[in-house]
Amino acid sequence: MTVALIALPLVCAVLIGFLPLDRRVAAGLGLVAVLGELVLAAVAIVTFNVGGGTQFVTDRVWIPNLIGGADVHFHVAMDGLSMFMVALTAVGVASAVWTAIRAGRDRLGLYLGLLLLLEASLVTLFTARDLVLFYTGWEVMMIALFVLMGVWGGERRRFATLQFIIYSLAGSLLMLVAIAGLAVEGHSFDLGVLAAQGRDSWWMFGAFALAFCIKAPMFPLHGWLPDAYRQSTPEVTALLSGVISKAGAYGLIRFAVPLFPATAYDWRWLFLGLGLAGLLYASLVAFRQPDARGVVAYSSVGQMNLIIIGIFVLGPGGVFSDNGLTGATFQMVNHGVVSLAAFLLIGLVELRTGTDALRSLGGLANRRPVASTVFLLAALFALAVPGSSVFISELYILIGAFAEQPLLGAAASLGIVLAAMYMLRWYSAIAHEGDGERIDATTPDLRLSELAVAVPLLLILLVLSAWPFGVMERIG
Amino acid sequence: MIALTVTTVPVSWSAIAPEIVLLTCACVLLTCAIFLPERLAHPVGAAVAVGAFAGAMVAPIAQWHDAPRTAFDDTLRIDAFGNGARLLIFAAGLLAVVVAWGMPHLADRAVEYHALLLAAAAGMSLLAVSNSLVIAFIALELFSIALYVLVAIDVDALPGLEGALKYLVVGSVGAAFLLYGSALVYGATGQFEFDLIAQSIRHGDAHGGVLLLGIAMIIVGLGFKANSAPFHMWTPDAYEGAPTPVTAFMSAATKTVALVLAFRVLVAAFGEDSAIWQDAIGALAVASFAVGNLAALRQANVKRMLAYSTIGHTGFLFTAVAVHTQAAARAMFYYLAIYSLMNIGAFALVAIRERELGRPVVIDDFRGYAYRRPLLALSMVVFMLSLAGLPPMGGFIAKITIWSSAVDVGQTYLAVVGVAATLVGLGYYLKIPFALVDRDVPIPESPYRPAFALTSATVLATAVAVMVLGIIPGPLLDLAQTASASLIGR
Amino acid sequence: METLSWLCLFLPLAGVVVLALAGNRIGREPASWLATAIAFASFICGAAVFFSILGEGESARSHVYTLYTWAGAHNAHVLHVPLSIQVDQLSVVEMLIVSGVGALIVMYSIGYMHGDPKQRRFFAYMNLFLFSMLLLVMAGNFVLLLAGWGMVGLSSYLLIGFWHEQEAPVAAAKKAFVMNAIGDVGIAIAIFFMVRDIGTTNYHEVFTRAHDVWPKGSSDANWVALLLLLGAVAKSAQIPLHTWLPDAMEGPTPVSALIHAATMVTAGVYLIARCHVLFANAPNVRTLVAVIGVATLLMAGVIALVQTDIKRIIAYSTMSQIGYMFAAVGVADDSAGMFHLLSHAFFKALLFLGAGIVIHALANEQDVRRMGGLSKVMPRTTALMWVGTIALIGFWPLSKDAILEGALHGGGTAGWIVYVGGLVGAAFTGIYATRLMRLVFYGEMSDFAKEHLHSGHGEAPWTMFLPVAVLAGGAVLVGFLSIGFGITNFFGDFLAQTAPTIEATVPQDFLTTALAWSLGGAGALYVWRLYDDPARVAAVRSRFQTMAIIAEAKFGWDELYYNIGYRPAVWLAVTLDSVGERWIIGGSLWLARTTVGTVARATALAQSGIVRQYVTVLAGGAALVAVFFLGKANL
Amino acid sequence: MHIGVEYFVSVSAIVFGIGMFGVFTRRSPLILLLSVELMLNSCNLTLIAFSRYWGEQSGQVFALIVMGIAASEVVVGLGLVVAVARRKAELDVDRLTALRH
Repeated sequence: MTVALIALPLVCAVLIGFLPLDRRVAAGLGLVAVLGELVLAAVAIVTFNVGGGTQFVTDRVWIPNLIGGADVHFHVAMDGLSMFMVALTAVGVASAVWTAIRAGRDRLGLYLGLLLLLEASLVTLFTARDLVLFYTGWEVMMIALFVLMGVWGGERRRFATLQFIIYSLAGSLLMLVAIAGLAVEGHSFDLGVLAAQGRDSWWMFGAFALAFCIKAPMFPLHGWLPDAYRQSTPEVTALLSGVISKAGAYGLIRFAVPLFPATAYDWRWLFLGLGLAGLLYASLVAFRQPDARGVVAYSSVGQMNLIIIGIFVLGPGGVFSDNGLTGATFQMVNHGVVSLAAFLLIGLVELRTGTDALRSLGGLANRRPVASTVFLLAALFALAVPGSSVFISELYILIGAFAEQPLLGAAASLGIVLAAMYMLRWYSAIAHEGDGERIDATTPDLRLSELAVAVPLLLILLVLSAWPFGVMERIG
Repeated sequence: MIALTVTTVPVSWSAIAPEIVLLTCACVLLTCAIFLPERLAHPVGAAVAVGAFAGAMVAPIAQWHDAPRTAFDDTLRIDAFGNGARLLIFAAGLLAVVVAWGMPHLADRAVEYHALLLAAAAGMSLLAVSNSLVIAFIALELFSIALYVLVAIDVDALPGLEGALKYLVVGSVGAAFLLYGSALVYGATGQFEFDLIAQSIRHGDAHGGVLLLGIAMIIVGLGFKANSAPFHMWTPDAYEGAPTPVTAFMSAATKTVALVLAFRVLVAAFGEDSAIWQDAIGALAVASFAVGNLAALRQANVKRMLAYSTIGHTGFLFTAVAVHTQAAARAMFYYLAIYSLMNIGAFALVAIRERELGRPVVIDDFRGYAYRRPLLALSMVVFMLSLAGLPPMGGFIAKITIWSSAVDVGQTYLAVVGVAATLVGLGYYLKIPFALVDRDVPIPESPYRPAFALTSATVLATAVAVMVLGIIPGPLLDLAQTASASLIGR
Repeated sequence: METLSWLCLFLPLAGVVVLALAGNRIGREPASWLATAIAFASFICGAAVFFSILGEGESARSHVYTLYTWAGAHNAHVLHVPLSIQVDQLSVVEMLIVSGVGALIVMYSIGYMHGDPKQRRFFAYMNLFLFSMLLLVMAGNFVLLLAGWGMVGLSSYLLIGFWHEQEAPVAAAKKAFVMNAIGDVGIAIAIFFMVRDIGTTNYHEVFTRAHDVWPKGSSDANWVALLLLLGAVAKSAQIPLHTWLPDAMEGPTPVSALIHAATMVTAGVYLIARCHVLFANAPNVRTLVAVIGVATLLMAGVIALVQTDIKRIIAYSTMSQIGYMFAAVGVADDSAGMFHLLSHAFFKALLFLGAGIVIHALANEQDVRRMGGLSKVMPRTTALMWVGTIALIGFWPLSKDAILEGALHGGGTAGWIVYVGGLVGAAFTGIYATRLMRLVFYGEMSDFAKEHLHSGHGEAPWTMFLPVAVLAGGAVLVGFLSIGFGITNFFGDFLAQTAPTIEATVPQDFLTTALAWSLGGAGALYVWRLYDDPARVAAVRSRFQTMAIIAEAKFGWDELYYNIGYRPAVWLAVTLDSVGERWIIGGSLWLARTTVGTVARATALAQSGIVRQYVTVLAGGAALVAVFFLGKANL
Repeated sequence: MHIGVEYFVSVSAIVFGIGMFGVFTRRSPLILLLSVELMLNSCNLTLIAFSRYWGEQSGQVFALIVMGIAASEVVVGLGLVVAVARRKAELDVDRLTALRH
């Protein structure tokens, strides 16, 4: 199962990327691939045995005795968290591929191939139970992103990409050193084995945490983010903020903390403090961003920091807080879908107006009922209106934080108010009052082909809001 | 009745079979050169060279699993470590022949080129198995002199001459240092053979001034050959000046043999003083990291950039030497193999581009190349990512093995510096992929120039190898295991 | 009964879904009628539930129904939130008010919104509000309560900003949403306390275990009550979070009637009544509730005196009336508070809808000074407005008196504050209510009114008129629910189980009623005579110069919040954006880039190309190595 | 008479230094090669001295070999110098800076 989830996009990536296919053929093949992936993910969720621990396991020796008698295994498996991250990936890449085809990116074959490669690498790193395998997925993901960003990006793409690369690898290479150290000490690359040994090493933990916190990103390691989010194509930005940032949080949950529980517990206040600071800081900065992307970008920085708070509400011995972790993981799913929707919608605005500068937008809701509703829903979920799934996940995170330290929980709750402020500003600036200079009566409402991306995402969120338990019971 | 007997050194032909093959072929080639008609020169030369390299490979492969043995009165040590190095050298030689095929300005000096290539390979091969400072020096000079000439093989090209002259001057000084060091060590121990030196150090004073000064000088000489900062300054000029096939050969083979010798000398002869020299080597590694990667950032000429990058890679290889455990030796061997492949591949691609343009290649010459020759461009991307050490390329496995060995013995600082170096390195390695897929240049509708089939094939082959060895490194790692085990037990 | 409850809750939601999916495939009129029908259906379900509850024994009137597990996990330590509703006397009363008054107002909107391009959307929003409000009042645990709490805020945002082509409604909507979000946070943090100390948010467990985990008057007990109060004041527009309500009048008038008069704004009272256990557990906070109530009712009453926008006058009167309710629950006379909530729902909706008819007739003019003499052209409306006004002043129903009686009987500091403040407020009420009537319906008809009030447009269509009439009837009839005077108090007895009540003695009843009537009547008569002659109005105004200015400045709350809240926040955001993002983070990146660049340049330039220098460097390195080794040597 | 090996070593060290200095300072490639020769031969002196000191021949043999190698090296060097000279007027290594940075 898991292998199929990895193999399908990988194979299709190679086919589409390298065969000199006609655009139409490439697009069709790409769609088939992502839809197939979606089906596979759905099957996985349906056949998933709740409370059955990790499932869909495949474990083969890959590189015998890479170092110090430690074998590298091709060891993949899915528990609830992995599964929903994979599902999120499938959804995200599917919508990205569709958007790319609609937008008619040049060199479409290569573009779709890279998106599929990205999907394969993401699925790998979300399901890997072996450090080297995980790292491989991690870096391949980076490589795919580098090209997607560096080739199809905006004006300052070269600069943004290089900055992104340096940031990312500064973290991940140190993590590689730590992995080497772990293998040398623990004589294994297997997550289970190493986690059972429960090491306490500040520098190894630091290396892992750094890699993941840069990707998340945790304040103040988000320096790469504004440029990257502004210079990439909408679908890549959507993936960055929707799926790839979750890879960082996933790494913290799956690797950094379990491998070094004691260290994580000792250092938790660093992360809680920075997380809180980041949440408030990013929310405030988001409030003054001049462009639609900027607002959502910083809002997602804030959300990721909230997730980090939920993760690092640790008990002695690095035991996760039940409410905090449940909230954090569920929030990873919710925020993933929300920011996918938000950035893809911004992409649709840019398609119509050629800009995302808020001052030249406005009035989109006039005479455009569909757009008005869709944007409204996206904004409401983004600001976690009570009753929504996002609200539930945030609530659980905050409950965990409050139990750890009331002031932390209370202060973090301010994020809700700030979120309301910047998201309402975002929505009003796009949709309300008179027509902006780039919007006039001829600006079309959302088309059916565009709804094909937006509506499913919003439907997912509505379903999650109606029955959060469905995800929460599996993901825990 | 008095019986006069002369005791001669027992001769073991199998020990020096590769050298014999290579040198014989070289001589044959030179003698034939007199009768050969012009147009046949290159084909014949290439054929003989290929045959010679192929033949030279037989012995090392055959002896691969034999227990280590010494020959010629302990002046040679035939072990998997040396044989492995020999194989790498010959492989590099083969590729150099292939890359040179059809290079216009080499065509009319084909015989000399191939003969010198064989001679250089012979010297390196001898150096790889040498167990005595004397042999080491002889072999080293043998291939150095051959390389001096190879760099300047295109006598009409001034850059070649300039590079060669600089190489020669600095090289002689470096050799002088090595020689002086050998002399001092000889003075301190009375021995030239590595194992005997080790013995007498063990029994004598490991901290004698003369001995340590000797070791220092030898390290300088080795550092020079391994393009380690601060003895590196000839490298960019020689690499840029030399014809690209020669550069490819130098970058791969010289590096290999220099590192193998360094490892062998320091471990086999001066193991007693490892506590001292491992710090020195570490310092040199750090210096190489810094100089190589930083200077490379500023280069426009691709060959020169790659030259600086080889200086940077010396940092990684010296990391292994500084660690000098068996794991390190294994890692270094794997690294050398991958490194040779990706460097030769990259230089081969540069050669192709040179021939397309008829002038030295700068990075911008690769702009939009991916849309004219996708496969070649893809190979280039593979090389660059592998040089940068990203999975799933071979460079990644090389890196993680080296780093783990360093962390293992607590020399984590070398790994951390390596991380910093890699980050800087990305700054220039990725320039080429970016240029390759540059969208601003229009996709040319003009029909492609005729590809250079053989060279292109080399590029693709090496690229595939680099990738496959990254995804399935097991076999190569086992070979490296054997090689390292033959030098040092655990 | 369970099914009926669920139907009552989910019918409006179904309406939303249908209207949203139907989009413009369904006509405007049908859409409107559909929404109305759904609202009435929901009301019928609610009524059925009410009667079946009546049929039950006193003690067995509280029911908790669970549909499925909404949030939670298998792990027992994770908070478990069932999708459960609690149907008891308190919630059923609210259900009736919300669905009943709601249904009438939705019907009224058919006429009022007729011809608006976004008519369907409006009715979808109205149904959404009904669902949210019902969820709020029927929720069986605090998380669902908060969900409803936030969603009514959302619906309010959508409906205030319904005419989003103009700037003012959008700004007002945002203001309302953000201020309510502050309240939501208060309730959320209260929930954190419950989860931490009790491990659940179900009403029943929380209320039964509250005493054990939070000893009476302990700091935790006070915190919980205070945080709930924060939510209540935000939603019910009480000091200090009241400033959004007047602006909310930017919304269509039916919205003002339904959300900002009858139902949503009174949710704070419901919350405090619902949580009376928790407030009883924190006496100081409960006193604070009373004080806030009194302060608000007085301040709002004063401001209402000087307002000239008909809707804003009624809005401030709403604020003031809710102040009475807060005062009631603040002195633990919850049923009195709920009773005033009930009657207020009727007469205030009545007033708003009447005002709506006037505004509708005058082409959306809202300034009372440009009206006048309308009683001639719209007598029926005038009559209905009188019913509302009488109720507002407090002649009948005696809901306001009940509050004062309870306060008097309850005694104590809080009691006296409420009693005195309430009586003073009664006078203000008499004045501003009568002033409104006097200015709008009597005196000379203004030229503006003349020109816009062309013949035939006098009275509203029946769809608008009928609901108003029904509301008027309701306002009259509701009086009989609790006549007081010790005769019968059906309402109080009904609520007794869930919301404690205070039975006043008959003498107190008469005393209070006499005082309240005389004060209200005096005020009314005074202002009636006053406006006979504009000169005297001016004279009075000049006499209370400062007071008038303060009142017209709405006591400066908006300016205060602008200066201590909004501006600092914006300043902070701008500063962080420039200092934090651009200088510190961007600057450090720039520094790193330049440093590496410079060093790289230097390294490359060091390669001079002069071979002698190469050798020199080589020798220098050699010297260093040699020195290093000799340093280790023992010479 | 007996002369301590240290004298020979010192002399050779001095000669090595002189050669080094020559390489540092002189701009004519010929003198450059000559200085290199000096360095190599100083090494020979050391080797011979030590071989006497240890009373065995391998050092001297090595010295002989070195002479040969040095000679061939110089031959190549001179060849290069000539080749360069054919293109550049004056022989000045400091002018050979086409390849730099």
